[in-house]
Amino acid sequence: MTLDLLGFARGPALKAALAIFCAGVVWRIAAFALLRIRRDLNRPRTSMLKYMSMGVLAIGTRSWPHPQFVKRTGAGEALGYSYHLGLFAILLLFGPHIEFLGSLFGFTWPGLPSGVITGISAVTLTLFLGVLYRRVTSRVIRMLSNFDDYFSWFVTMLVMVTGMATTAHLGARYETLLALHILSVDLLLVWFPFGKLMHAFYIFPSRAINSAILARKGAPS
Amino acid sequence: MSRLGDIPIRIESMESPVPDRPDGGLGGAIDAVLSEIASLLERLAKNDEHSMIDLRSLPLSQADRAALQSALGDGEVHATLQAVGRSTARETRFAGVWWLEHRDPAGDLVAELLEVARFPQILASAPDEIADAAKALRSHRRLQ
Amino acid sequence: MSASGPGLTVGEMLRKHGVSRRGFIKYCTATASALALPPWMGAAMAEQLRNAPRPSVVYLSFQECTGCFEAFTRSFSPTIEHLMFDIISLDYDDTLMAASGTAAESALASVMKEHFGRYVLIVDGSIPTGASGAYCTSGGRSAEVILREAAKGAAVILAVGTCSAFGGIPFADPNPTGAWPVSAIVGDRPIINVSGCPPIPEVITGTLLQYVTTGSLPDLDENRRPRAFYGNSIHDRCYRRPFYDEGKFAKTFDDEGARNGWCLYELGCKGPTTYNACATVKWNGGTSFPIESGHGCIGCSEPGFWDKGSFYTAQAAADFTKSGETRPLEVLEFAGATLTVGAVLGAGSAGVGRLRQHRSELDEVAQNDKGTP
Amino acid sequence: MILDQADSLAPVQRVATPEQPVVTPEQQVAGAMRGFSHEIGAMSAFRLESCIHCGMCAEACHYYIATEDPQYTPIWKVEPFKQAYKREAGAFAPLFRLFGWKRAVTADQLAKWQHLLFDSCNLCGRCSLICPMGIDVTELIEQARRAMFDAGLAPKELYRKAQHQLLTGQPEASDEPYREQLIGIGKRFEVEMPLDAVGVDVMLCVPRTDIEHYPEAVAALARVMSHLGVSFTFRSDGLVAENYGHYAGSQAWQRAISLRLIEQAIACNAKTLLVPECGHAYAVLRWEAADLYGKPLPFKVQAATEYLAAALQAGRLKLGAADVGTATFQDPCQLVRKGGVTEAPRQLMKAMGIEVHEMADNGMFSFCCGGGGGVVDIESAKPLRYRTMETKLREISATGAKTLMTSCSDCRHTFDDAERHFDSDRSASSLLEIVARNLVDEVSAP
Repeated sequence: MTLDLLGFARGPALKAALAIFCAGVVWRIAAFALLRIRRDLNRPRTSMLKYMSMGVLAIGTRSWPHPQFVKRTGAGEALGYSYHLGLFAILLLFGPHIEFLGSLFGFTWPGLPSGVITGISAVTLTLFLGVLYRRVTSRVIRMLSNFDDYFSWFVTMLVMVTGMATTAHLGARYETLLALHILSVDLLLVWFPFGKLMHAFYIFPSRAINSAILARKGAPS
Repeated sequence: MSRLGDIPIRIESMESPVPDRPDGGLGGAIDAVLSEIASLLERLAKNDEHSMIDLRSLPLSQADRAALQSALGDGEVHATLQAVGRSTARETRFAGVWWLEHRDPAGDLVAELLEVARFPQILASAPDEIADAAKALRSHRRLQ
Repeated sequence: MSASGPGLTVGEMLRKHGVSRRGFIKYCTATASALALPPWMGAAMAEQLRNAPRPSVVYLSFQECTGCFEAFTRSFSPTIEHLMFDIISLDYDDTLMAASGTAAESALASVMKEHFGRYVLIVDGSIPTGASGAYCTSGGRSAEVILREAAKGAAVILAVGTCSAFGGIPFADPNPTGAWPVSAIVGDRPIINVSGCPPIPEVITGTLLQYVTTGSLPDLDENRRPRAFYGNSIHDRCYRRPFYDEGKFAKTFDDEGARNGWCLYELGCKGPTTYNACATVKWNGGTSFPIESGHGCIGCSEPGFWDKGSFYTAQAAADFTKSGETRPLEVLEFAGATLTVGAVLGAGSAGVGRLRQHRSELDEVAQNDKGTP
Repeated sequence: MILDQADSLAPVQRVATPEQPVVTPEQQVAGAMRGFSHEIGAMSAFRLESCIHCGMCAEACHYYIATEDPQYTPIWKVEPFKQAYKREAGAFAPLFRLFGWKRAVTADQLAKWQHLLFDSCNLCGRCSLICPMGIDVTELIEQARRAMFDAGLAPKELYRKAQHQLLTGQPEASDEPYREQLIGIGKRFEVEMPLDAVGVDVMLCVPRTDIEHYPEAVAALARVMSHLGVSFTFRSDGLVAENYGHYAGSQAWQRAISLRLIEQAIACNAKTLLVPECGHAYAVLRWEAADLYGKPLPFKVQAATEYLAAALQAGRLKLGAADVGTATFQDPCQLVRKGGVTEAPRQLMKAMGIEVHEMADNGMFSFCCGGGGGVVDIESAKPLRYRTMETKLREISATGAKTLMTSCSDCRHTFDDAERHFDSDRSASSLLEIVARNLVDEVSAP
């Protein structure tokens, strides 16, 4: 019985990575969510229904800065969202990816032509380089950045680059490239719970909960 | 679907594994072949270098092939060989560009090539066969 | 069963059979075209072969199904007859030869002695080593012993078929016979692997032809397969490739996509990871190949192909469940288990966090008064 | 200990407050870590977890906008808090310690962060509006400030005032106690100042800034309340609206100071505790007091502005045209961004026929005056504060309005201080005072 690199990448390595991913994510969330929650005894300004719905609404409204801030942060947000959109398009609409996810979830959905995905990948890759450039050149972001930021960037980039090389059959044989691509995904899954990639799970609850707390006071968000 | 007979069957053409383009238009393949031929001809003119293109190695659709044929047209020479099956060598309207077809004894096409040369190499008589022929003629009844 | 007198070159042999030089050039051109070799190779091959001596070939069959040999005999160009009578001298083959028993044994011994260091050894089938080699014997000797002996005087060994090249089906988990590929037994002779289950007939004969023509080993890939035939993946040369690039996939074997001839990737086609000449040389004299007939490639020419999961699971699919084919239920169980582990660990962390947390008298106030409205 | 004495002490004019204890660097770190540990809860941890280091919050902060100095990035101001959380309390704290992904907080760091947490943050809440993750950054800064108090690193001005208020009820000593000053103001402006009445609808408190600098505003409050015909009272033992315990970062002191007002409101059976023009006093009483009290308050807490606007809406308050010319309005951060009191002042101004020229950033986007969060009291914060204020002053000039109005005495005080510093001729007016000047008598029966 032989176990080649590809078999290892999508077999034992993927299984271990998914195990670490699932357990790690829940672990990390439970570890803080089960900490003390202070009950707010102050009289709310609005009904619970109202401030809860304001919170849910904020998931959408926080997607774009308030008009007053657009001049200062609009470009940064646009950059951020566009590469995220690119990443999601590649992840969710590329045939082989649908096949992969389908093999996990048991159902599939229509994708985009692979040529279109290649185009999106090229654009996303460029934007992603732009993100790094911005992180390194902006004094504020550079100061805030730590190993987590750079490593998370690197892992995501690795997945993109190996993915594109695999599709284009560049540099090595398909199965080697595919194995490297899947291994990089394994690495990403393993890293996921430990770093900032967790924001994928945080972003909507964070917007909703923080805004609901503010809305309880009648405060804008 | 309960019985084998219910499975729909469609025979696909054996001739054209490459699907014809839905728009019926010509691919860039023809242009590429023509420009390749042109540069091969230039080399033939300059250095007397002869060369070949195996048409079966190119991903040409039926339409592509017909387009290539009409682009190259027909020239002065048609040669027919009878050697382990029939073969034809046809000069196109571009001097030095030859269209070769080889068929096996059963008549099936076994090779199709473009040869860029003063004449197709296969037409020349072989020196050892010429020597054999000379010997054979010498030993011919009439000369003895 | 030597088919011709010894000592004649290929050219002499041909002329004896009344084949003209033009006929031979044409034949070689057609062969080169069928093997997807460069067109000038045809004429060059014809020129070289005419003056090349016809090598002696020994064909040994071990733990195999004779499928490879069946394929070998069905080569269209060069045909096996042509190959056998004109180009090589097939001096031992236990399936074809008329002789049997001691006569056959002594024929083999005499070829090995007479052509020592010059004959081509073709091996078909894997070599079982379990039970002291008792799973495959001939004349009271095990396959391993026969192979080792025959390998000593071979100029080159052609491991024909995935079994002899990579172990194939006998080698697959749990490998009850302790089977091994030729390369695991013979370490000191040049080996050319001609894999496939079976290999494409023209690839077997073509590789042989190429060796006879040039007298040297062809350019080999990392699996010791001739790059001329195994240099590209099926996927790279597949006529359905445009559909892959457009993202048009057949989802089942009888859907609209399948009828339209769309890419079979999602139906488990192993074309992207399989290196062979099926898409170019094709089968049955260039008639078709599995993908053209509507079935995905099963990757039979790759090492360990039998152990790489279901033929019908897409290449991109995850592959970590026992069944080989990932089933959502198994995934759910797996996710449930890991999520539970995570939740327990998280609750533990939070519990420890709460215990370690600094508390002030204010917390006590809030604690005591809790509940009173 | 101090807490126990505090309750037994009657407000006195002048006490000798104990000096802020000097602590060793080790004690500072230990104190800060104790504080961080105390502040960690599900919500604060979630906020710290969610930050993706995008730096957007810098673009909302007037300190960063004025200086372009990256250290003033709001989320950076809680970096030690984040560090302590990830290293000590997060899910993978052992890993963070093992691999050194987060270093331990040091005393040097804390000293530097004293400047970032106190001198350069008004707790204005503008950054909480810009965060794409929705993080309420200000809430984290308030928590980090409390840990700084535990580290013994609260700014000395705030510490001293908080302690003085804790012990005496007054943040500072005054020649005449505030209670007597209040009576004096009543006489001077000919307004009735009911003191220590029981069974009233409304209990009032006073910003000490008003007593010291703007007596007319104190009188205005009483005048408007009398005009509305509401039964109200001041309480001798619960006079000061501000809470310096909150500024300094001591939750225990903040609680003791808030308790005074709560107990007095309960003692006089008030239905409403009305917080006059003081933003942070409102926020502390409205949004934090009940938690420190341990149960919901048995009375409502309202800001004067919203109380008056409600009376206006109900038709109980009639206002005449005010002769102030064009005006622009400075929104107090704590009222708009912590309490949503945005429309109330505008309704009042509209009722008085005032032509309002809004600033470029107004309402929920208004910049802080620069004095909030106790910053106006911190001596070392002064140079930066003036520099930062320029943004605000430019916005005010750009409106071309004649009058600058606000409904926070701290804003007003900060602007008046700037008037002296920049030698300009622009002072700020109190909306309450203008309302009091333009009361119209024929009020329909309530």
